[in-house]
Amino acid sequence: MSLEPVVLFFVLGLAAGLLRSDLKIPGSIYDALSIYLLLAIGLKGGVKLAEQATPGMLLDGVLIIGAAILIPLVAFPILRYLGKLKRADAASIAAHYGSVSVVTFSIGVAFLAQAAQEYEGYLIVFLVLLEVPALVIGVMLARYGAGKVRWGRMLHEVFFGKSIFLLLGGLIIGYVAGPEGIQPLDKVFFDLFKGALAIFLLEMGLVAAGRLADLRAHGLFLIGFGIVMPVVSASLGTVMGWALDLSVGGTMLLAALYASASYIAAPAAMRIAVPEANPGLSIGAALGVTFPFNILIGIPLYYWMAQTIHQTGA
Amino acid sequence: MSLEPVVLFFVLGLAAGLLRSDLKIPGSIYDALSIYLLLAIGLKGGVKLAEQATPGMLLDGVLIIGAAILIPLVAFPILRYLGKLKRADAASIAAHYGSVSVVTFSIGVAFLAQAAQEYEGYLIVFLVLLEVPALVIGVMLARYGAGKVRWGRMLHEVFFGKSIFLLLGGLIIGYVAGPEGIQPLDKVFFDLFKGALAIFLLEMGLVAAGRLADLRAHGLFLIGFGIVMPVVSASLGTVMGWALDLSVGGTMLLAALYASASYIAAPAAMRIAVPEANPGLSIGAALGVTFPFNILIGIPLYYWMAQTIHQTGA
Amino acid sequence: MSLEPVVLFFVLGLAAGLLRSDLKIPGSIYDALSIYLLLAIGLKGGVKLAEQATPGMLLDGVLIIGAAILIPLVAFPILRYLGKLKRADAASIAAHYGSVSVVTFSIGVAFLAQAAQEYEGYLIVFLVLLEVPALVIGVMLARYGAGKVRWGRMLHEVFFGKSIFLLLGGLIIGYVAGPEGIQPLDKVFFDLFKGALAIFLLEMGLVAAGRLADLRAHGLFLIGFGIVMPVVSASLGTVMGWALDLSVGGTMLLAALYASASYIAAPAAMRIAVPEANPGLSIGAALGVTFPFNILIGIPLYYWMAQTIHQTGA
Amino acid sequence: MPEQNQRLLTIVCESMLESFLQEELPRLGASGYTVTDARGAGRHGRRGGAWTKESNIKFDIVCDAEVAQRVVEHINREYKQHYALVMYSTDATMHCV
Amino acid sequence: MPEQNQRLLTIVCESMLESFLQEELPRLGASGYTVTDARGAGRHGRRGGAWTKESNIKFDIVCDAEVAQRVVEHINREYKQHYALVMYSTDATMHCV
Amino acid sequence: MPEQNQRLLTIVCESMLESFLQEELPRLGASGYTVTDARGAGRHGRRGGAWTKESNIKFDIVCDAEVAQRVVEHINREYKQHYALVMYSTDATMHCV
Ligand SMILES: Nc1ncnc2c1ncn2[C@@H]1O[C@H](COP(=O)(O)O)[C@@H](O)[C@H]1O
Ligand SMILES: Nc1ncnc2c1ncn2[C@@H]1O[C@H](COP(=O)(O)O)[C@@H](O)[C@H]1O
Ligand SMILES: Nc1ncnc2c1ncn2[C@@H]1O[C@H](COP(=O)(O)O)[C@@H](O)[C@H]1O
Ligand code: NA
Ligand code: NA
Ligand code: NA
Repeated sequence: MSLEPVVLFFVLGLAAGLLRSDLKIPGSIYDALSIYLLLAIGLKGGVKLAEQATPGMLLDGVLIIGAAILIPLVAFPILRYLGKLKRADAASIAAHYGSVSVVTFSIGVAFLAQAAQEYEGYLIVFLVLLEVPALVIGVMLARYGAGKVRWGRMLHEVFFGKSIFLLLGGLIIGYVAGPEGIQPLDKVFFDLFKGALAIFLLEMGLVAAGRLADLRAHGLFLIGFGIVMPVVSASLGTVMGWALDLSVGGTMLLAALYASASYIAAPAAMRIAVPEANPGLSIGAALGVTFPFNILIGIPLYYWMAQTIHQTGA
Repeated sequence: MSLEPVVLFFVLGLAAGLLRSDLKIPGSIYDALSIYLLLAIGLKGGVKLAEQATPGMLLDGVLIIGAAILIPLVAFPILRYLGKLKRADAASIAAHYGSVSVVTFSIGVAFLAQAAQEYEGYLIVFLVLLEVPALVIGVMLARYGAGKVRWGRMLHEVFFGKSIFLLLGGLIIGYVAGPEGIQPLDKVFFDLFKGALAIFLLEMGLVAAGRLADLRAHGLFLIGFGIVMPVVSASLGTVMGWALDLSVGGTMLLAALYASASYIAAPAAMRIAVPEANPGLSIGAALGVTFPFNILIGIPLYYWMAQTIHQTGA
Repeated sequence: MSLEPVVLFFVLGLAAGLLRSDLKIPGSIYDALSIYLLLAIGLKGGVKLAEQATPGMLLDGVLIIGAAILIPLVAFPILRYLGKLKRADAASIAAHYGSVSVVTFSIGVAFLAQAAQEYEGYLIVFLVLLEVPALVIGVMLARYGAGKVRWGRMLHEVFFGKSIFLLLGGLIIGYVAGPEGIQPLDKVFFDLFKGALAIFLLEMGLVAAGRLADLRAHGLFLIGFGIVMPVVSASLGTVMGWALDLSVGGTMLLAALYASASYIAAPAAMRIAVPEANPGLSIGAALGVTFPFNILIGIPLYYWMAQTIHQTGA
Repeated sequence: MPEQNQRLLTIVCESMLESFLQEELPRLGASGYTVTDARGAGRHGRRGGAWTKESNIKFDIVCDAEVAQRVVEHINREYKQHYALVMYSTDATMHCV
Repeated sequence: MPEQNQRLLTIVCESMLESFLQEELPRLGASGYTVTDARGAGRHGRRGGAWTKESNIKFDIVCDAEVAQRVVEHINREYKQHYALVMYSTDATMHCV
Repeated sequence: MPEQNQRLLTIVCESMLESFLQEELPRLGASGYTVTDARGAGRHGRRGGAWTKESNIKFDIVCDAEVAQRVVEHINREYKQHYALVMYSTDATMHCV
């Protein structure tokens, strides 16, 4: 249950940011790496789907999405009444936590590979499916019926924004081409994945270091929320995974999905649909607290939870 | 004769552009990928040349170039009198179609690899050799003796522009270092080629989507030209390949070379030497019509043509 | 003792620059490649250190650093009194030559791999350790007690500037994770190293071509210095390597380290601490003369020197 | 050489507004605009540009005073309140053939 | 602190003109210039910057009115007709030591 | 729509000065600034931008005349002598809500 080495690159980036190193990853490299990671994950998911898809998954999918909808609905009142945040801020943060993080998921997959654990590859599909409901709920919580919403612009941003679009595009290409079709691309999209993830995490560390400053201004509540909320969500994911008869690896991944908070698709969508929400708060909590928590402590913890529930339940 | 999976990335990029996704490949990544692809193809050609070069090729080369010169000379009157385009535009488009596309050629090579077909590797040299005559003819057609031409600037652009320069540089390095010398670079320049091509095609799809708008303004003639012209050129290439006793694979590649239209070197050269030509027309036809046609339909078609002529001829 | 093929990429870049090709490597790609190379070298060093570290190295380290301090102290009077340069310029150039070049070192490693020669991997640590003393001496020579120095800013730049920071970060991650921990990252950080180095050298050639113009303005002295100084430093390195009982490969690498001149960390530090020094002179000599000399002629020469001293000494 | 007295209006804002302004500026009467990538600082703190979410863009629009006025009012109404954004303008001469 | 009254002349054009202007501006009397990468829209449609062939650059040149005039005339003569290009200028003060 | 008469001060300099100016400008009274990457040429020759060591940055600062004066003096004192750097300014109107 030791630390994944790629996580050390996140720590290095964090250190660079906090020590004010002049290390900077150019914006275009950040963009290129995220395009690569999204495509690669999508392709992997598509290939797995081509191999594993069964009609039974459909029901599982509905249940997994249904349970996930609870997350923003639980987060919102906590943020609004316990945290005394403005309605827009509470709704926006709830949407971030209801949504998911591709990188957290990837580190979960890397962790399982190191632990030589199998998992249900088609879970990658939920990286796409869990995004939309959480964002729609977030907007509805912010507006509560009143106030004009740029639904058109926002839904266009969600569906055709680069993260969902590339994940989905990769899924389709992977599914259509199948394992042998994709094989000549393996050298780039699979073999280099871990190294690219390491460099991306270096950049994430740099960005997270900048986000911590935002948080300092807004007190302890958000930091506490950023640590407790993922554990709550992960518990829900663990129970769901076990109830749906996923493997230990799959259970852990579902917990990690629920626990993760979006910092790519959600910020863009919220900025359009709920512009009065302060992005410093939501990105600060998601990227400055929850992301490091999840990759440093959360994933080993969720693995232990998954093992425990499977042993106890059996 | 199924679709090459990398071509799906082009379709994905096209979809992103047409659906107005916010997906954008940073300009610097586009530049880096094209530098990589040009160098990699040059290196491959140089290595092949070191292995295969014979004096007999020289005559073949002269004949291949001689026949290729026919292409702009046929295209020009069609564009000028049938299409009623201005002299400058007709000449510039003729130059684009007389010149060649590195990416189309690469997809041809990938297609052959998937079909487990051999080909004459030294054909890569014609990526360099076919560029210059077409561009010079294009300028002469535009000027027809009259009007000042910035020959110096243009020829400098052609020979020292990045596409010819890197292809040639790669050819020389590959030739000098030979297969064993290049071997430590294989992991980057050969193994990653297909994946890099996939990402480049994603970007090409995005760019092509933008070009379609240009075309819409200029009617059906150019679209028809962009489909018929490559088939005509490919037929010439097929006959030449068969007459010169190339393999089926080599015949198909020569057809693809003839059929392809340049959208890197030619636009830059024409912008300098024939600035009054509208680049929207030439790039629109080359990139918006002919490139997709070639990679989606043309290459399988040219392969069938090559097989047929070799079976019938034998 | 033939030319390393990667060096041909440097020559290609140099040719592009001198022939005014429009080939340009985007700034962000240059940054990304240098981040990659620094991290990769650091990781490699860290892994080697985890395998080889012994307490005896500590004494070796002190001696190697002690001898290296002689280099700027010898260079300064030559530049000041023979070259008649201004004090600030002489001091700044001395600091560049006392410091080290990561890329020269990497080409030395590639040369040894091609020659199938072993070397002491922990020497990578000296890429970090040799930087600081030379820069501090350079500043002291420039100021000679008088004049205000921005020590704080400069030392922060040295220690937290990206080159030292990434080398050190890579070293620590490599050391902590060890060979098996790093293994999933090998595909990116080790397998691609040589190809990435080739592309980086292409860019170095382009930059070096630009630097030659600076030099032309300042006469022959600096060109001579840029060739003689590395040979002198390499001789010192050869003797040290032999005296410390390094292998032939290790001796050559130490010679190359001593002979190399910094063009990443040193220019940044000198610009801050000794701003009145003309960066055209120091970068011109280091990058326009010494770097090409070292990779084209120096490294084979230092290898021969290392072999000779080991044969003669034995 | 004919010349035209115009305003040069500059808008610096969050980069996510690019696609919106691209659509809206021509509708407000601007005959053209130029965009560059930027970073900076202001009332909304440092926007370092390292990361899409905190990078800026700069629109330069040469137009007559009336169009400038219309653009300023549109942006004040639609975006100014909730987005990181500044606008400033100077007199400028457009050089035409 | 000595100051100089000058013109700030800005040229936005297709990026392929960069190397030409780099050579010509000093010959026309400009003591310096600054270039940034740009994208935009105008009479020649959208130039999105994604692709070298449709990206722009922006030259800023601080110079006296006479040099500005000379540059404007040169560019109008050599490039304006066939290339995507606009030029505008404002009064500017150069701050020298 | 309230407007403010201000100066638009532009500083083009070696990119290594970015972190220094970032710290110093707010202390000199600037309420904000915008930075873009640039290349160019001037008294210190061509600075092509290909390489960190020879790339420029451009600071745009909208501020009142007094702050502009203070910034110009600070930079003349601290950096002008040894670094590639030019400063120029124009009148500008800041558009506020
Ligand atoms: N006084 C100023 N001068 C120049 N640019 C500014 C100024 N204030 C703000 N900006 C730019 O406008 C962006 C948004 O400003 P703000 O909404 O004040 O945070 C900043 O990130 C800067 O790039
Ligand atoms: N009114 C304008 N204001 C600012 N920039 C403009 C304007 N018109 C054109 N441009 C810029 O100049 C480039 C070429 O203009 P055009 O030749 O009109 O297409 C455009 O792509 C824009 O970047
Ligand atoms: N006259 C000018 N107009 C516009 N930018 C200039 C001018 N002179 C210099 N620059 C810019 O300022 C940088 C430094 O100038 P210098 O210190 O004169 O070399 C140059 O690299 C240019 O980017
Ligand atoms: Na979640
Ligand atoms: Na052709
Ligand atoms: Na040295």
